[in-house]
Amino acid sequence: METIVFSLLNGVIYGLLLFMLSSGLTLIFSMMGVLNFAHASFYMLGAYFAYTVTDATSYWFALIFAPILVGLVGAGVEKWGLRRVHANGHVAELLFTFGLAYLIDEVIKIVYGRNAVDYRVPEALDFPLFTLYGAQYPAYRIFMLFVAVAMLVALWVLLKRTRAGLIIQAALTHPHMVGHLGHNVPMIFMTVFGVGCALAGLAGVIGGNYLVTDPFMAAYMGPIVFVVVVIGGMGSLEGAFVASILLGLLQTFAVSVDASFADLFGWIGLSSATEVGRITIAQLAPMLPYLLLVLILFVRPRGLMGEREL
Amino acid sequence: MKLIASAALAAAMSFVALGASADTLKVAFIDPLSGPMGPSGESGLKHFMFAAEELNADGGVNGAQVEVVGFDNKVNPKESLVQLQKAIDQGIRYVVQGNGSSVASALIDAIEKHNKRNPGEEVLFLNYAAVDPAFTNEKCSFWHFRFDSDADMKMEAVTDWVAAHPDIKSVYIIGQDYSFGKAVAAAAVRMLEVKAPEVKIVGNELHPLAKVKDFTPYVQKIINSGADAIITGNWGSDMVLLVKAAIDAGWDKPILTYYGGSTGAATAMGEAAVGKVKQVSEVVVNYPSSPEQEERIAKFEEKYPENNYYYHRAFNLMHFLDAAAEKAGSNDPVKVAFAMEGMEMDGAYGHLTMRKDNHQILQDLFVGTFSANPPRGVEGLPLGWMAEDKDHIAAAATSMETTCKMDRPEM
Amino acid sequence: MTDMTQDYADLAPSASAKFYGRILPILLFALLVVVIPFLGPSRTMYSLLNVMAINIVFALSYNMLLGRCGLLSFGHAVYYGLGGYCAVHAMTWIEAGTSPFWANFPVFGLPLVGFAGGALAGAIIGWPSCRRAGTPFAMISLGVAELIAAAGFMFLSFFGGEMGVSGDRMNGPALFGLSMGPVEDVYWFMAFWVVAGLVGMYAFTRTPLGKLSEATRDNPQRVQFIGYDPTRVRYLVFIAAGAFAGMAGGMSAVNYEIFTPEAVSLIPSGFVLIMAYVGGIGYFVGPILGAVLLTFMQSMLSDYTEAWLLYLGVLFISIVMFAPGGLAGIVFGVAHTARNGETGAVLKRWGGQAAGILLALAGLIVLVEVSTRWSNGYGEIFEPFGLHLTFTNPLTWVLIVVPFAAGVAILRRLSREEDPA
Amino acid sequence: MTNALEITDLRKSFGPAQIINGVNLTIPRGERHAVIGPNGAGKSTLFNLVSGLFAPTSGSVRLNGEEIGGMKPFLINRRGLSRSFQVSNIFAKMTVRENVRCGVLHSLGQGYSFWRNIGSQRDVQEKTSAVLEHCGLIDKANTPAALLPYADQRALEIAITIAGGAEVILLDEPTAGMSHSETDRAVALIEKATEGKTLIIVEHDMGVVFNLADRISVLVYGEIIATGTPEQIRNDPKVREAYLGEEVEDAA
Repeated sequence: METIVFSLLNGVIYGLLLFMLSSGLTLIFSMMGVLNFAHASFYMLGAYFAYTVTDATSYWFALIFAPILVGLVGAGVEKWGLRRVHANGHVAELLFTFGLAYLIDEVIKIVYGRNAVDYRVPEALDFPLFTLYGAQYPAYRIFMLFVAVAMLVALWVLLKRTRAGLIIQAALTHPHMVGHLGHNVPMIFMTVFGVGCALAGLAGVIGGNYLVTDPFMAAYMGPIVFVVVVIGGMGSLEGAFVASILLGLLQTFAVSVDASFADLFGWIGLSSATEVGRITIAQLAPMLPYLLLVLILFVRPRGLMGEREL
Repeated sequence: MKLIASAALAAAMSFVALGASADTLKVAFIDPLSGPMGPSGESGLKHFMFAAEELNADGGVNGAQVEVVGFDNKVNPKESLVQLQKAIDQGIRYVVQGNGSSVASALIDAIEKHNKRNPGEEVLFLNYAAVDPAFTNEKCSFWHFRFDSDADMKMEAVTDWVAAHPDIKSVYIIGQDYSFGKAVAAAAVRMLEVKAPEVKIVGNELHPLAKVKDFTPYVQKIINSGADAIITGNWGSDMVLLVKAAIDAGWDKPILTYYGGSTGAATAMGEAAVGKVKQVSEVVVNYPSSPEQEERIAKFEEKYPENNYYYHRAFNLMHFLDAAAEKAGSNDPVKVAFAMEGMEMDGAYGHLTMRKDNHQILQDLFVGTFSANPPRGVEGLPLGWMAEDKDHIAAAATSMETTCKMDRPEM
Repeated sequence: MTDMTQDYADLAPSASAKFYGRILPILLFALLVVVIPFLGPSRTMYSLLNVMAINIVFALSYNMLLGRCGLLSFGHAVYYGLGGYCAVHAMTWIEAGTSPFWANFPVFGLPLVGFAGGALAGAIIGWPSCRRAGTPFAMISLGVAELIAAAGFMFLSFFGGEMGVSGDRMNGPALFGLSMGPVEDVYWFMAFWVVAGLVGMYAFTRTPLGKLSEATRDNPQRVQFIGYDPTRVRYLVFIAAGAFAGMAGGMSAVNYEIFTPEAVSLIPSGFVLIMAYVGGIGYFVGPILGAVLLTFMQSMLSDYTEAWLLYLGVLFISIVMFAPGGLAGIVFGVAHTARNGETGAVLKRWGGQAAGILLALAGLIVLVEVSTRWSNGYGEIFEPFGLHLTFTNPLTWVLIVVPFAAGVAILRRLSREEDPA
Repeated sequence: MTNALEITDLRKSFGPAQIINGVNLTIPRGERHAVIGPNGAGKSTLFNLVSGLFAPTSGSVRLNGEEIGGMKPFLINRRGLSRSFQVSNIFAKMTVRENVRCGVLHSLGQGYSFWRNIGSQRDVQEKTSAVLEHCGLIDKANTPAALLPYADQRALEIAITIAGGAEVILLDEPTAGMSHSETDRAVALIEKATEGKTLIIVEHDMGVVFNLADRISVLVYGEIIATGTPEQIRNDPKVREAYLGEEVEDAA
């Protein structure tokens, strides 16, 4: 029982953190057709900026300003970098962001050093909130849950209740139409890229101190975010949400399964003495997203809720 | 392309010109100096450079000034071999390396082959941190000397410590899913059975290397198992994230690590880890030692304020090299190697012996505890490592049988 | 209409054009490869050349996908690694000499084992992957690469765990009198296989499948309407690319005598992508240039600066943004202009551009070098030409800002002149 | 003699939208057949269904008596049906010669071979030259396709379509966007290139249609409202009604 409760709670929180990252990526992808390889690098920037701002002022300032800073950096990257490459097609754009990820990593290492920085949970939130089945539950985790849900609601309101949201929604389903509506497309692109990066930055602010803020956090988080977006369906926010939660739960639950392949497939003669037979589900947990990714792309290339194939 | 080729040639020539002269003894430091493992390598390089200065101030090795030259291998075995070739071409005959057993293994093989194929140009490999037990057992080589205690020896220390703490009735073993993590787990199981049969192993878990972002589910499993201690060989982010997740979940029992003291870990773990995280190592800077050693630590940290005194074995290694060369009366690697076999020396933290049968150093070990407000903090924090006498494990207790059958060259 | 008796103009290039365009460059390359040892390179140079040979074959095989078939792969090292593993296992079998086949197999031929291994891996993994193109293909390749990389640490019997699998190349029958021991012997082995790989991959572009691969890159839909299945074309090209990548892996197995799971990870996959792209994916020789330059940067530049990865990133992004044709594109552009005789004005513009790039680069280098020394904690100081540059020295900022601003100003001005709109 | 193409009760819907609504059409061998109709009538969709780009929702398409509905395009192509596209659909980075050569390959049994040098396949080279000459592209053989002027790109589009020697040719608005003289050249090319073959053409230029076609079908809202000789179509009241009198009168 306790396994289920904990896995559920942890899975949802992890899933929501993934969604924060993947929502920005999805927004950018659906508006611009760019799969931003550097997205996790903006997440890292968020954590580092938050560290600097927290040092100078307080965590609560960082919570607001660090994502804005990241958004501005993102907008700058779009304006002076990505826009130039746009004419050369999507592969060029993908490669540009691939190089950008490289560059951001290296710059961070020079500016902040290669070791982890001391970016920590604010003291006001650094206490165990409740104890469940003998294990304490940190308050900051629940705070993360709240921030993630607040962001989810804000995003939903923005998309469904405002004019800007309508334009974005139109662009999700009819990417070629927006230009005909008389909107300033470069401006929209820049804004969307900036906002998408800011969302990643926010994830960095609340995730960086919970996990570790070091120059490798981007490479750590990067691939999994793509997996979420592809599984959810490129360009579908709902899909990204479902996939994030699904992956969060899948990974946390798999960890608690001790069964090995030999236990599962013993009936077809797989012995626990073989190399394959010894592998346990828990051991495999972090690999499951990639397995799921490959599977989904075969079976349902549009992803869970994607509207269009690439 | 021609331009590039000629530039390459020019660069290559300049290396030849730089070749070793009689009054310098060059040591190639082949370790990561960029990329994810860069900080570890850099820290190691600083220790070796400092140790070289120490020797030089004392008249060098047989009168030759020691120079440590860094080569960036990006923790990649293949790149290491390219860098090894570069070092050999610069006339360097001594190679020092530590990060990554894969690299060490590749270097042992390559140096063995090089020495066989190029008699008269032998190269000696002094290993300061690669701890796979194989290197001094089935894979042992005459050209390889290890100055760190191997994974099994460290586990001897850890299990001795566990056996000496009767309040620990059960342990949970968690590690990275690759050869090192598996070796640590196997050694823990094997040794606990002998030393403390009453201690139950309530979990033995492997997770993929550097892929887990959130350790909370693992920690919940550990807590639910009712374990009294965690034993882990994890390093890097896998170690830090595991510790952080455990502490956040209210874990307040020992976490016995191999690499809790590695660069950057203290900052990442923070105060919450105080009293819980333990590390097995050959040095605890806050453990009382000689005034010379105290001075050495102080000077090192003054010279490199960004780094902490961590690789004591770098000093052991350099002093063994110095002593062996003097004993042999020559800086020739073959003679130095023979001289180093069976050599003994008094170190800052106990007596040191280089075993002749497998080229493994025997040294005292400590199970240090991450503590608040130690005399010497790490990473600029009021946190650091402390050990008491009961945490001190004598060298003899870590000595192990070896399966090494060494081929020695003709003297 | 299909009156085949009539004589139609022979559109094929003349024999001399073929010779100058196709045969001569390969002969020159082979000649260069043969001449190099007579220049008396150091052993470091030899080992660097050997790595270059491996990377040339690897990068060319990558370009069979990206440049020639339009498939962006983030996991090409999987085939390089699996091919290499097959070769290094074969090397241990040669050493063991228990089976008569392997006992008589020369180490010289190991790239063929890698070739077969890479092709087999390509055939198995490619079958599902190649059903998709474009971004999904890129994502599948990423997922597969992550899976194989993780498997590298899980399956000890094949991958040998962290320490990998090692062998000794000085076994088995010697071919061409090469003992394969000294690095000079290995050089001749590399010379043979790099030329063989180059000829093989060039020949591939001249086959019907090679042409269809380009057609599939340009327009997969239309390929369907000329009687071919683009999925099939991609799959076959994928196998071929995997085979040549495996061959590079086999060369690497002989060179290093060891293979470790890093070889199948995302890092070499990213590196080969950068090699091919920086060199120029639109040209057959592009990846060769990229492989030579990047091998050199990887092994030598890291001696001079620890920020070499940053420079690599800057180089890559600059190529993506300003010179999508890569180095080869620049070289051919220059050659083309020189041939067409419009040299005067163009040369002036290029001179300006080169000056602008160099100036901006100089400013950037000062910034990066001063910063790395400031942050790495060795207490070193950047001292080019006897200058003492730190962040507190105003001269440092002058040397950063002035060249950079001047360089950018020149470039902007030139681009405005070029494109008045 | 079987008919070249028999379409029976063909339907296609995208979601709720019925685009092709029960089309029946029989085209005998050697006929030049034009399909006309207002914009959005489903002409291109009909071509896409016949050539295999879309699978029909229901109904059948027979090529020389053999069912091809729902087959993959490349299989249909191998059975002797080739089509062109409304928007130039060529291999942009390859030269004109290479474009046509790709079109020639399969018909000469080259398959997916990677062991033959394409340059030394004499039959491939000759057929390529022949097609280029027929289409007036021989002077531009070594120009990259993307750099061709528009009219030449349309000619190349046709050249690729006929290169494989298919017996049934579908041309989708081959003269769209051309000037008068270019159109004349294109029509001459089409006549020459499709001699003795079955041609189905979608075209807006009524001059071209009435000049070229043996028979004409009129497609409106996914249904064929009339099929007949140019004369019959010109006088068909239903057609006049559908076209609101404009275009037919213009053409006449």
